[in-house]
Amino acid sequence: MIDKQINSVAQAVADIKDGSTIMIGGFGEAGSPIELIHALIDQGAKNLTVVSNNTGSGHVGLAALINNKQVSKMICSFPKSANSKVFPELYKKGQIELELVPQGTLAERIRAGGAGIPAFYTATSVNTTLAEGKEIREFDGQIYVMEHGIKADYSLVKCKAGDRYGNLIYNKTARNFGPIMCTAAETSIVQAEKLLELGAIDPEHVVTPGIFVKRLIIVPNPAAESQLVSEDRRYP
Amino acid sequence: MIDKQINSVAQAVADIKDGSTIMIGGFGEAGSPIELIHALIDQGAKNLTVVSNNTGSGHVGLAALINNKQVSKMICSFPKSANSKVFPELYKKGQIELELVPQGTLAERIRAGGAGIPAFYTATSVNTTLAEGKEIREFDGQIYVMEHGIKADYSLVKCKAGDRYGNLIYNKTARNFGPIMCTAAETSIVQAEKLLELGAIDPEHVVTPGIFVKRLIIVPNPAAESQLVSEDRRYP
Amino acid sequence: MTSKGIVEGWDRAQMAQRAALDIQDGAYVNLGIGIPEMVAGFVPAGREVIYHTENGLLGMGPTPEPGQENQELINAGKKPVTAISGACYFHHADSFMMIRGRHIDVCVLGAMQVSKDGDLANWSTGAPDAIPAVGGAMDLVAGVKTIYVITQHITKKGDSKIVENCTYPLTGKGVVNRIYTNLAVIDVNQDGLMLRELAPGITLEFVKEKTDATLNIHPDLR
Amino acid sequence: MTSKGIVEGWDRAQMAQRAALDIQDGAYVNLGIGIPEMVAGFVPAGREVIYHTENGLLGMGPTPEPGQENQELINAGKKPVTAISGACYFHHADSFMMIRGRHIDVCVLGAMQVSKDGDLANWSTGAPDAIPAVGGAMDLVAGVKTIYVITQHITKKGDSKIVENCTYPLTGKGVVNRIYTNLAVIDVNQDGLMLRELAPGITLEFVKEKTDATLNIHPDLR
Repeated sequence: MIDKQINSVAQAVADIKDGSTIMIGGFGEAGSPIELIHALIDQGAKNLTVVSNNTGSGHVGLAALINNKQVSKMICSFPKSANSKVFPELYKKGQIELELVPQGTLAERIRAGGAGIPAFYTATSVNTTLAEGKEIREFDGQIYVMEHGIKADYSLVKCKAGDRYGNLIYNKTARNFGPIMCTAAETSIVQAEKLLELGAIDPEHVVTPGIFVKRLIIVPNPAAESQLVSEDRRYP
Repeated sequence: MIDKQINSVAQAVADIKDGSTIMIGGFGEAGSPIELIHALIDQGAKNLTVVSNNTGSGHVGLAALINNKQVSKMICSFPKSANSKVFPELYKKGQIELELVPQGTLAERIRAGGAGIPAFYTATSVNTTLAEGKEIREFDGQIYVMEHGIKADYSLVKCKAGDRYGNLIYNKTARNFGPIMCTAAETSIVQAEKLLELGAIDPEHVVTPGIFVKRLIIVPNPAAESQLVSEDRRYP
Repeated sequence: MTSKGIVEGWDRAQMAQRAALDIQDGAYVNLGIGIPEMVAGFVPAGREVIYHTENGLLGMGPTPEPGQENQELINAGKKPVTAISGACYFHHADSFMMIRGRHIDVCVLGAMQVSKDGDLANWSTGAPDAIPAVGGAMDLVAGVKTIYVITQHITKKGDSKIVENCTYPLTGKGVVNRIYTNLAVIDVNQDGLMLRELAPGITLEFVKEKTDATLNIHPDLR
Repeated sequence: MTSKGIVEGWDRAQMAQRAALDIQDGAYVNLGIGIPEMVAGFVPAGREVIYHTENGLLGMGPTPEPGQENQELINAGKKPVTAISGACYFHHADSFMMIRGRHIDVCVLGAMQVSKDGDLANWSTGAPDAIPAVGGAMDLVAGVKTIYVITQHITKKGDSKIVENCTYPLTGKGVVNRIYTNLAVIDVNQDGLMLRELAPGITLEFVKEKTDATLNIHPDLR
């Protein structure tokens, strides 16, 4: 029998090892799997490479993970946001590495990782400092840069609801990186607000097919990052 | 005001020129836009390069287009099927060119065309005759072949329903190549069985966003290719 | 020497049944056209297996009842199928992400030839007048984690389909993990072919005679 | 010489309004953060425009009423928005297919510098202690068919933002099609910069003085 449900967020992240590459969903707080990230803080794995569009806000969620010195490298497109304090501070001190990737290239590299594409060419970043050191190549008279697919050991993703096969649906623009990150990780770990019966999601409406999901944990009322930040909450 | 509806299949394909590259959706008869193909036969454009997974059945639809000598080259993965007679005959006579592409590579090349990716690497077809003459390259100790994105001048696609913005939904496995072909053509022409009011498709359930659709024609009761073939019908 | 037309060892259903024993609970499986399709019917009770068909369905169910066929719900062989509860539909690029991205656990395919190194030929005779047609075969062997082949051990003409080197054009090089024939179960590993099981009434000598490749014999040969 | 703090020519809203005149009926448009966001409010009546936000929404509507905000329905600037009837959601890879694949008609962006060749610098000062952050800017300028820039003509320090060559790190080379400043509308074409319009009360001489790049003057300069 297939049942991807895990009983606790602690159990869901228990086997993450030091040095792992971890993709973390979300665009700002929308889609950020805050309970899974906090479980990873409790778990304590260190020297992580984190792939995520941003670096978190305040002192909760991804920012707290970074603040806890568990992340040695960030791969992201926009490491500073309105309430982003932790990453900038560590970065200026040279205590965390940054690989800056244009947002669409980041998305495509993740999708390529999940699709078995080791590399592809894009016009994005050609003639900029972000293309330095990368292979440049002409196709049909236009210049492109070669970019590599990214895979991860784990991905932490948040969605609206899922079933025991791991089929997922998302909520509005909180979908963002979740579907592609599920495809690119050896072990994708998803927190959903609700468990649905098998068949409750119309087969035409499934966004992430269950094949891309390894573990599903139900977190019925996830915390809102902006709420925690406005209350100046800290984790742990 | 945005209204992508066209009043007749004839009008929908009227501007297709000789020598165009045309993607035609469908996997066998599922998703095959038979009324649009017949309109293209009436229209008469010649010397076409057609990108489609198969080559049609009997003497209707894509097979009829080929039989009418409008196609000089097929790019496809599986040019022979149970009732496929026209293409094999012309191919053996050397009257039509074939570029044989593995099915997944074909899908990814079309998706790349639509995504602004000029080329990518895949392990599919490495060490086979289909990789001959193509660039071979190693990434992380594994061998890959470089494949190019494909773009088309037009795509002809069938779906279940659409709205005036061109947002589309499909039916079951008839979805197949439709969504990616809409993205890869300069002008995508879609036949839908039903027109829906704007907003009738839940924004979470749209399969092809309207941005990828140029023309929408409502064909309420499309012919079933297998039915026509079993009746030995011919077009024109 | 086998007389033509006489079935030796396992019949088609039995070959499928034997292969089905190796499909694990929870596996995502893609079944090729022909005997491989029959595997689904023989997976032991208590195992839940999800079938993928590359034309855009995960959670393919059995053939529909007569009269219930839907020409827009078909498998990769273009035959009507059903969808189970918990199924999902997707487009071709997403479908082959599952294949190319190594998300499918097992693919069961037919073969024209399999070599001692696990090379597979199953798409073309290479005959100059043949219409070449590859479909998804090359994507499947390149991307799926485990490749099983089900095939008659010898052709209708009496030639071995298990060979030192394939003479037909390859589908993929070094891709096959296990071969189920009417005579035997053979693993492909680093050292070549390893005979694991014999069909009832089939002798080791007979299999060796019918195989145009060196066979290592597993110590626990059954 | 301009006194600091005195608004010259068009104000922010007027710059957005001027740019909005060039957004055609039926266009798919992506608006950057800041003044570009204001363009949506000024598109002339009778034109139906679809707004794309790269975090996964086509058919972005206006800011919600207070109390109606949803933190899972936001724009690329992470501010709450709404979705119009006929909108759709999609993931990031699909969203950037629209951008990279040249499906978006117009993108309106802010700028730190624009060169005579249409090079754009708008993501980094290149200062050694700055946190570099690029977001989707490089994808947008590389993929969108037409790039409009809205920017103050000069910096708060009094430096021209329209330059012969950008000194800040580039977002893209030769990507800008038209520039709307508080002083003028300037096209970028094969021969460099072409002055098309002057803001009310602004003289040609004044614009030339405030521009650190050669300006060609359109015969129909308004």
